[in-house]
Amino acid sequence: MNILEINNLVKDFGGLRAVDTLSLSIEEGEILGMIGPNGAGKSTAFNCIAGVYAPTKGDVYFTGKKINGVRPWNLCKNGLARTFQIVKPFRSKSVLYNVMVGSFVTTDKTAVAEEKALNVLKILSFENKKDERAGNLTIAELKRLEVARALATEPKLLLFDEVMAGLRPAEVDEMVQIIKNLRDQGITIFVIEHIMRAIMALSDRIVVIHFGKKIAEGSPQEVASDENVIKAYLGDEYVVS
Amino acid sequence: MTRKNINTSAFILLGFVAFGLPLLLRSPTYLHIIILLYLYAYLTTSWNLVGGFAGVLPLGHSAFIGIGAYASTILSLQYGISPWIGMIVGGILAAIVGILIGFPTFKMRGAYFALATIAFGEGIRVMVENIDNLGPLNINGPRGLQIPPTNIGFGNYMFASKEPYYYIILVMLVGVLALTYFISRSKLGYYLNAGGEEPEAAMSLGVNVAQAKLIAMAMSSFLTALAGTFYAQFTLYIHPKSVMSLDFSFEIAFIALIGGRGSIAGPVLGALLLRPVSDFSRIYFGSTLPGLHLIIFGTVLILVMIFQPRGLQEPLSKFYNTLLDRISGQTPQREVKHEYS
Amino acid sequence: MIYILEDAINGVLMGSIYGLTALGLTLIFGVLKVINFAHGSLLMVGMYAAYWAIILTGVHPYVALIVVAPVMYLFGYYLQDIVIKPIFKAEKDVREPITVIIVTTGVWYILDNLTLLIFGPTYRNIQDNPLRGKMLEIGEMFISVPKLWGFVTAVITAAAIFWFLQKTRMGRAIRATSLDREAASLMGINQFKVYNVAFGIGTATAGIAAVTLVPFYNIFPTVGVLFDIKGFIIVVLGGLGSIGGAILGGIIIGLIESIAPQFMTATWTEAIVYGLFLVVLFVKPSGLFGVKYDW
Amino acid sequence: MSFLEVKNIDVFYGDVQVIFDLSLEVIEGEVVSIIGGNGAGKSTLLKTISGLMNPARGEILFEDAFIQSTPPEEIVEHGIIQVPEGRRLFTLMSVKDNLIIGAYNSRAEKKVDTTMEDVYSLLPKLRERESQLAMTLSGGEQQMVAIGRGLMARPKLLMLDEPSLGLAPILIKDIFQTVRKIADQGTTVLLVEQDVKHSLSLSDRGYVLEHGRIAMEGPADELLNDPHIKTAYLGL
Repeated sequence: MNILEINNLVKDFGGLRAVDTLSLSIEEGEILGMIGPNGAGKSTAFNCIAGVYAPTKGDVYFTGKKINGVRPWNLCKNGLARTFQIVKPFRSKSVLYNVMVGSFVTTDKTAVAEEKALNVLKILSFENKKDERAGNLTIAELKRLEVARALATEPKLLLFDEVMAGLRPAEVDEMVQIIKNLRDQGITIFVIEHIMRAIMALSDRIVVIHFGKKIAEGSPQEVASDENVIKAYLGDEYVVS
Repeated sequence: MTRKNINTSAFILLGFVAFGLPLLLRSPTYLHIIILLYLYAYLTTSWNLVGGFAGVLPLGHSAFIGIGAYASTILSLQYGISPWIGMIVGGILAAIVGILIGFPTFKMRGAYFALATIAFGEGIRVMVENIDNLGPLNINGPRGLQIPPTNIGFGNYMFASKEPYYYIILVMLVGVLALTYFISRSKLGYYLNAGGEEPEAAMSLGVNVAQAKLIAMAMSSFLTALAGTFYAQFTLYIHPKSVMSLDFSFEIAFIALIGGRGSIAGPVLGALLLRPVSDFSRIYFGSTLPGLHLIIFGTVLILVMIFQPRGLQEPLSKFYNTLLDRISGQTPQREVKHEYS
Repeated sequence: MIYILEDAINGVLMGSIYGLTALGLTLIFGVLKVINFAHGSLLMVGMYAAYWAIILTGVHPYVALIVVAPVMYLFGYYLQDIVIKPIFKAEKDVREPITVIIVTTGVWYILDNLTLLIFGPTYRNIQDNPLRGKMLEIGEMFISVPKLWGFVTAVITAAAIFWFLQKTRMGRAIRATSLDREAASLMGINQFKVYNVAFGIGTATAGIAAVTLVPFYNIFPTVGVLFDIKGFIIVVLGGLGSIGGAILGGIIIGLIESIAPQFMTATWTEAIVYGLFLVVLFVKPSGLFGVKYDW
Repeated sequence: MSFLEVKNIDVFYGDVQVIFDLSLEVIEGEVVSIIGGNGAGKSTLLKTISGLMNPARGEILFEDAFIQSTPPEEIVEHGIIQVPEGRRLFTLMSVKDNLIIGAYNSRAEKKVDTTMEDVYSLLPKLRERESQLAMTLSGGEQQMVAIGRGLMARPKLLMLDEPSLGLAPILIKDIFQTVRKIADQGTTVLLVEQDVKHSLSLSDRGYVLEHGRIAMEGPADELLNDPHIKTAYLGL
């Protein structure tokens, strides 16, 4: 069954069409990657799914239900969680506090939320930082915190928006492993990423978008050798006159 | 002694002093001042639930004091209903009004929200000043309402001496502090803090930010209205300019801010530090240097915002911690724990 | 009917003065993105300055502009430079720092009460001036002369500020800073200098408004509070940051205040003003005219 | 005399270190590209040179003057002009006013009219759009205004932050051709780009930035043919 389905999604900002008749679907248990040059409309598409923007046209279905215009907190309660490209930690609070905000989705009790949060931190081997102020974390740790918070909401589908940007190669590999482990626990994952190496290693399937349109779709190998994709990334042949 | 022991004993000592104070202090004048001091601490703490935790700047809270004061006073004067019951009625009324204001305003950005609450507070005051009779209710416009000191007794919320008032407001203050403490450690507290700091992230984590703020607003306005009833029964005279003035709203908000918004102790500290200064300067310089206390207040406000934007609570708690270290002789094992401030 | 017309005309005139008192508020918001809660107090300071200038020299009230406007400009310039700038430096990533609201409220307390301390609570007015109580007779209508002067001053001031922002080097820098302060600094514009100048101009307009008021208005330490709240209402009605909106918003308030008392008690009109304000705030927070910036 | 010299700078975003012990040099008359992926620290580097951010450690010299702790408006007076990422036009001002604002600094201010003629002849489209509000232009036109606004400042060093961002290929070509023309007219250019191929092919030299450090540097054509660059940035 498709956990997420997008049909002919369009999103306009003023005169600018950021997402143009985009259709795609994710099967349960899959890792789907989305790539595309800067400004291709990836994040906009993401935000349409995550309830930040209402689509101009087209529909989004999550577990068979239409979710156009459903507010983010309700999506989250229904099992759709996301991270932010530009991290948004609660800076003045501890790591544990941050994660507990997420785990309160499934409980009203502080003690239970704390237990669940600690569990998530353990899974991500992040326990040692639990009392650190989020404002003092490094960028790699902040990305991990984003993942931890989203995971704490016990999602069915996780949307990762460039969780690896700014990480060093070793940290990227670690994050790839974390994401794979999450999938093994039964969470479906949708990743936007810039770092090719990571997305190739991670994804079962990749969708490539450019100027808001899907220009290719398939296995990592298929996508990598696709003529449209190469062109999109390199631009037209350019000769200095 | 360990740090924790010292801490506990300090609290117990504080409790004894607070409850024993009327026995030591026989002067009704001083007791009167201290009662008002506690009232301010109670009001700033109630304000803090929305102004501190929800990350907005409400500047019309005296409207809720007015609603509480008028509700209980009218019910007892005209219908003989005990102010204790009137207090609850006023609280509920204020909570409803609070939700009605919060609903459209919480979507607004900082400055607009502050302006909306000002206009709202002033709007209510102007209405009360203009209404002599609202249906069967006698509001008495700008002249206000006087409560005849005839029916003394607990059931009538009226006492011959200051001591009972002292204990009532003390219990209210302890209660609102306990509530704040409880909320800061509950789901609601987490949601308010998260929504105040990074609303977008909070929403994506399942937090209905607007709803959390509305709940905080309802609680804050309910609690503030209770203080209105207390004020009415304590002074036995209310009029729109005294209980519902803009100055009152501002004073509550700014004392809380100087103390430290969002922390539990901050607003109380603000009241305990600033009220005596302003009472003192009013008593001793009121006739020779009128307005001196407000000049001091304004100066403190500016200096704190420039040098300690998180309020006086921060340096003071640091000082308290070093003091604890000194006494206990322990090297501080700084547990950062999750901060509730 | 003629009385209503007379009231309406006087209402428009008084309203334009209200608009003039709010002009600085809207300009400062447009550039600094903060609401200056001390604006009413600055108006009050301007009124005292104008009062003493006129009393001591005995000149025509409007001659006082020569002194009051520049003095107020410097006052505003240094107020921003010394008191408010530190907040912006500390919170440079915050777009609309609430802290500035708090600090300007502190300035309000200090100014009002210092004035009380120095000049006492007495209501003052300039009995002996050529504008006081003057009426212009048009048919059966009486139009207040000092308000007519105020109207003319308001229109000229608004036009002058508009021209300044459009056509001068500093004016362009102010507009650029209000639109994108970081990009403006990449053009070589010193953000804080622009803030100082904008605050100075905003304060100078409060001084100009003060001069238009003193010929017919009472002067006392808390007179600013009346205009403070009125100013908030006006700028929200007109659209925060809009210069034309401030004048129009002021005129709307002036009209309500002059015409409504024909139909209800005067104090109820105040409630109507607050009601209108709240409705606009809820329904159309960008203001009645829907322009964010007209400069 | 050295032109621009960046020596061992560390830069932090709040508590997070973004640039580590970075050094680079630009010689007068050169076109230098800084390439690297998202989050590598390219924009931070430009912002540090232009004074929007300050390095925690290290020095930046421009024409032998230390500028690492100089505020942006004074750095502009030195002749370093940054065309920021995302164009950052003054949207509610006319194209012409945007250009005039570009010449705000004291060196450029006296020559507004002549510089504007130069800019118009380089970017003739802008003359047609002169009185339009900047927000009403298309993305490519806006980028042209941003570049034109930078030129109005009479830069000695023009720094461009991702000028191709979000533009269609045909427009990207235009932009890069314009940059080349600017360089040919004698302005030194420091270019930050994700579009590695285009930017390197018009540059003299390039630096590759990875995780806030210089990973590689060299003549542009060498970098273009480097196997690491080919796999990591060109996807070949």
